Amino acid sequence: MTPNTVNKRLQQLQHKTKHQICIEFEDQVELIRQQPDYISEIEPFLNVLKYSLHPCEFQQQINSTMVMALCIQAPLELFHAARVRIFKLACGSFAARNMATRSLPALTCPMIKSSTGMLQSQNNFDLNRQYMVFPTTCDWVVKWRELTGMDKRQTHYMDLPHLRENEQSSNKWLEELYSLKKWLEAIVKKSITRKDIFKAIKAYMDAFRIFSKLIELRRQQRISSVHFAVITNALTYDNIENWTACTGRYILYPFHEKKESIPIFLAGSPIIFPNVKLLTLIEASSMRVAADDICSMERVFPGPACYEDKSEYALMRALSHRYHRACICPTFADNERRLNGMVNVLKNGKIKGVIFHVLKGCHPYDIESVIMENKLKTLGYRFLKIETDYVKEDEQNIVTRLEAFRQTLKQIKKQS
Amino acid sequence: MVNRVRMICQHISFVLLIYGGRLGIHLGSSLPCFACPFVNGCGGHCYLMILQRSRVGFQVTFDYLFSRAGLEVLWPFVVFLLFFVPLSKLWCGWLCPFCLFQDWITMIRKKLGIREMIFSRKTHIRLRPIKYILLVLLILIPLCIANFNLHSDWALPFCRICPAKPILPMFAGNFTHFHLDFTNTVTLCFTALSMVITGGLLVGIFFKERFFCLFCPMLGLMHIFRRLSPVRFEKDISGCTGCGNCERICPVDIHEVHLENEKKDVFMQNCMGCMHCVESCPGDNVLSFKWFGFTLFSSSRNYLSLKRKQ
Amino acid sequence: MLYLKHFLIIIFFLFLTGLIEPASFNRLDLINCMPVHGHMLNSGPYRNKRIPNSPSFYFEHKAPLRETNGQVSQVFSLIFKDNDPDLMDVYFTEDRNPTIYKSSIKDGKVIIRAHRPTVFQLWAVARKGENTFIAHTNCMLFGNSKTKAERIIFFPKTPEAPYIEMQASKQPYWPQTGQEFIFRISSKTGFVRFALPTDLMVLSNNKVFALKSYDRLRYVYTPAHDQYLRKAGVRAGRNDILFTQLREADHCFNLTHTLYVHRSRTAFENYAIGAAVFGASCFFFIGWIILNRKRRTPW
Amino acid sequence: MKIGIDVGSTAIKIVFSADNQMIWKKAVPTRPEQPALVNELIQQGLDDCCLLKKDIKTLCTTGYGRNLINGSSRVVDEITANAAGIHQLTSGRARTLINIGGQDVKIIKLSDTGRILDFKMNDKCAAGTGRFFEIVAKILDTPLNEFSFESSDEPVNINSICAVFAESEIVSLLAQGIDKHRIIKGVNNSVARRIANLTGHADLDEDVYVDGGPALNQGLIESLENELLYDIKKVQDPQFTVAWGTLFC
Repeated sequence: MTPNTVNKRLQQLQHKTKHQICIEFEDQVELIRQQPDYISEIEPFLNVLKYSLHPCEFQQQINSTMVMALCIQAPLELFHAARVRIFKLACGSFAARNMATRSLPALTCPMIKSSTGMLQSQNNFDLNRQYMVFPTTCDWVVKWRELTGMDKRQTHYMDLPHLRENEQSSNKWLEELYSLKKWLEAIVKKSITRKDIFKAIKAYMDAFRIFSKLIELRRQQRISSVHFAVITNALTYDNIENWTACTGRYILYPFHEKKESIPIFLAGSPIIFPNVKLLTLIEASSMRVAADDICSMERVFPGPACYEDKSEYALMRALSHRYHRACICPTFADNERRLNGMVNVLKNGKIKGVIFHVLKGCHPYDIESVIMENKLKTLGYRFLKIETDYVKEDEQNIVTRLEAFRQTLKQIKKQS
Repeated sequence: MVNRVRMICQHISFVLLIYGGRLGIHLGSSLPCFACPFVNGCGGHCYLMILQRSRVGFQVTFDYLFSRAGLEVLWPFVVFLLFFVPLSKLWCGWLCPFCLFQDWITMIRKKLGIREMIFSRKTHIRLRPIKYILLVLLILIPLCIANFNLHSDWALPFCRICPAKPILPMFAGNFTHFHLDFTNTVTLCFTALSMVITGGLLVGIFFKERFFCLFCPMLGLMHIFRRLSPVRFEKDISGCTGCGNCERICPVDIHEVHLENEKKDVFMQNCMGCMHCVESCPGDNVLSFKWFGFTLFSSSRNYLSLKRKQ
Repeated sequence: MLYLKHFLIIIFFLFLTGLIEPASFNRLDLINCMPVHGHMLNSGPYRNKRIPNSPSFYFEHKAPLRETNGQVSQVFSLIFKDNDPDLMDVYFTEDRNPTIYKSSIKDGKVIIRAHRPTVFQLWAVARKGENTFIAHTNCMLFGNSKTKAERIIFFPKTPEAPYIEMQASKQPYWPQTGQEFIFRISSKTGFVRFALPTDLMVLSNNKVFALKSYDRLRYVYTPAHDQYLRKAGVRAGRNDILFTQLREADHCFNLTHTLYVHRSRTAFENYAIGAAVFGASCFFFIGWIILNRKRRTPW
Repeated sequence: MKIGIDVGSTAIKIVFSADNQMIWKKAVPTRPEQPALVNELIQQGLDDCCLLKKDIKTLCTTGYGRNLINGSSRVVDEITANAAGIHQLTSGRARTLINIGGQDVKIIKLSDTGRILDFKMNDKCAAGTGRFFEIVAKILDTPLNEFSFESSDEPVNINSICAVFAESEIVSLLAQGIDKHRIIKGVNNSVARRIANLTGHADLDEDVYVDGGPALNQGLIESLENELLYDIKKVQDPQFTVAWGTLFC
């Protein structure tokens, strides 16, 4: 085979994959639109998410520099302050995997596989010329650049300390933040002033205010989990002001409480649009996710960045703590408090059941599920671990478990 | 909101304690805050001065101290406790005039956008015994004067080096405490030390919020008796997500509240009840100030998100 | 506990400074000292022919003593230079109360007790032949006790004799060197018609000075600063004895007043140097913090 | 008269009950057109018991195909049904139930009142399930009901935990001329090990019951007892507990 034919085949594969991705997305959107709780205020978020599957078009659509970032530890505020748009490298498309099977091992984390596939399916998209930021979280993320053979020069690693509660790691992470700031300044070729950072923090603070109202609605089981996932997923692709406005409009809708559904807590691996299979199944088994601990959903905002004063150092420090100490990533070694946060939500929201979602191949969450299961069970909560990936074939199996889980929760409810 | 109320309280208290005498108000000589007696026409006196004085304080001979008359030493202390018990260390954060002075300086720094000095946790732990050393010295030195022929110019040892002594009288138009007293070597040393300390602490206060509180023997004294008071600062450790807001926001950088993993009680030594941490805690009811079990103020995510609207 | 060590070093150093006194304090005097004796007649010891050159009958203050029952007592020595007097009485008043109390004398010592804050005026009257000796002094004692001090009421209600009276001063309960004190010769009954003007003599630190009246009736005295008082503690005091002699016919009244002065509290304070040290300290710490900041956080 | 139907992945189980007594039961392998098959079964049952359609008071369904059946008065998931069934059949003695189904294995923990305290279920892998036995039966050319009797003291070790790889392993064992009985025992051991892994071994409450089709295989139960070190009991008709349980949810 000549390189030419290989290239041709690759192009064909690219086209096919891209087409499949589009179809998958459209199917999912159509499914949402057909739901009885569909409201039109969700449309802007779906529009934003459409671009999340096509970085190439995303780049053309925005009129500023695009920086791709994995994971949630790189502060969004800093990107906003530098006036670059962030493109979060997390893909939930099943179809996108087709491209990636060439370069990744079989038992790869589905999200990594899908993201790789999504990037490779773009034509006229030179990966080596994209700016990327990697916080070094799990092994997949750390090795990702090498796996995809990207150019080193355009990427920036943020060496995430795997401890949070000691001082050295805090200081280390602050230094990482300053180096990210420097890197961003080099990209946009102008300095980021403290006013820029302050404005960005303010903007995200506004967003958090709306977001906390959204969470309130969610605790009352008024909004659909799928909608919530769509809104939170859109955050990392949208302009924050726009997102705030759209969310502000969304929460104005008079939602009704869904009385018969049982509230549950969802934890575990990220759920990324269009792969909202688990959420759909949970809703189908008349349960509702009233709270979650997932980095692509409720925990994209662990809380507002509280700063002591408006000096650059204080703002940076606030950001660094907010993205380091409050982070729920299972790759941290001292993660006991993550459970605390969960338990508090469970207690306040009177939620009795926890569903732990593990993507097959996502080892940190798999490990954490064991720790969490033991702790939660001793505290008297029901725990259901569901290990799955982007495929749809195990839906029946999952539904059986979800329904039985619902039965057990119902029994608790009856007893109390 | 709470911070605003606190500021109002502090200002009222400041006017009352600095100018109260001129309005005919005097709250006695055993106040658990830095209401400096050197301020002309002040509305109350700091208990630390009484503690060092003769007769009512510890500048007495041992046989006097252990006789029935020794009860006189106890009496101001009882009054002190009467003031202290209902409010506990909230006196510091909410009523102390020197604390307000520090807050003003901090406000200026914040306006100028100069960043705060951050001490490492180790430094904080190292600084901690100082206030107790001072407390012990301010009792021991008067005792030595009365019993072991220590030069009587050592009287009121703490007042002589206290930064409130030169600073607070300025608000009553008295700038005379900035001096060196050449009467003899003891007074010269004390006044020189006082000037150096005042200068150093003033700079410290500028660069570090409530810097003086790290050394304040009054805070140490109140911490010893905190159990007598119904004021409790509690943490629901099961709800703490470890976001670290409390540590960062804390004016005196108390890290124990953030790190505490076992106990409920987090009324730490340096804590003065300013409630900044409660305001900035995103966990619902995780941090709370209680008074006889009644919650004065507790944290919530909603409060935090609304607070930032201002 | 590292700081404990530092603290102990500082404390130790301060102790040392308390022990080692500089050889001469005169240098410090030069830096800041009040003018001594604003209204002195002459600069040297002065001899008025009509008045003896030393007082012969006067009070001497001893340090007040706090007793365990809360009362405060002060001992006064009554010094009588001549031989034993024919008759001697000591009486005193409390505050503005007109009642006069009698005090007993034991070995030439008088003890006054107070169970509450009280201003005392003490008189001692002695007679020897034609001479009447009247010693007077003021003191203030801060007693605080439930046990009342014993008092023996003494009549008549007012002292018969003339005496040297100190008028109210700025700091009535803490007389200090360098302050102005105003005196006059007074007699409540006024039966003594003495010649005016006359001089008032002062015995201070074993030196005798004369004061001239400056408006017929009043005398101003400014006690001099004193090396000893400066080195001693705040409570140390000095007995300055004002004395004079009045003659009426062949009767001779020897009047004395004992002024117990402490060292000046404010005379040796230097504001310029204080402010300079304060400023230097500020600059030093600002510099230190900024340098540290640059070193630790280079961004 | 009540009817409970379990439309499982490999077999459809149907029970008739009158006054809490099982009056008729039948299990047939699943095949396409399940609704028709179910109707056929119901009719057959009615005929056998000499009853009429109007005598059916309730019709409860469970299993993967539960939503396909029309006219059912109650649809429950099989875990709940299973728990209810075993609780009723053992008069509340069962605390742990191991259900070995056609395609999945479930471990259910019960309270004394029959509430489900916790459950575990295997993922989409067929090893350790009835399907695995079917494959082995086909390779060994031995009917499944003979698995119980043909035991051996020296089992071979079957390492593969994947049904597909185990198949090739067995074929190679056969090629080596190893005795069928030893292989069957090895297969039982292998399945038991896999189930034991799923239970997490030590934290089971007694009494431990096993049900589902493969529970008929005595050899498997012996292996399971060896593996778990628990006394394992079974009910009389282990295949029908789920269908039976639907009537008591």
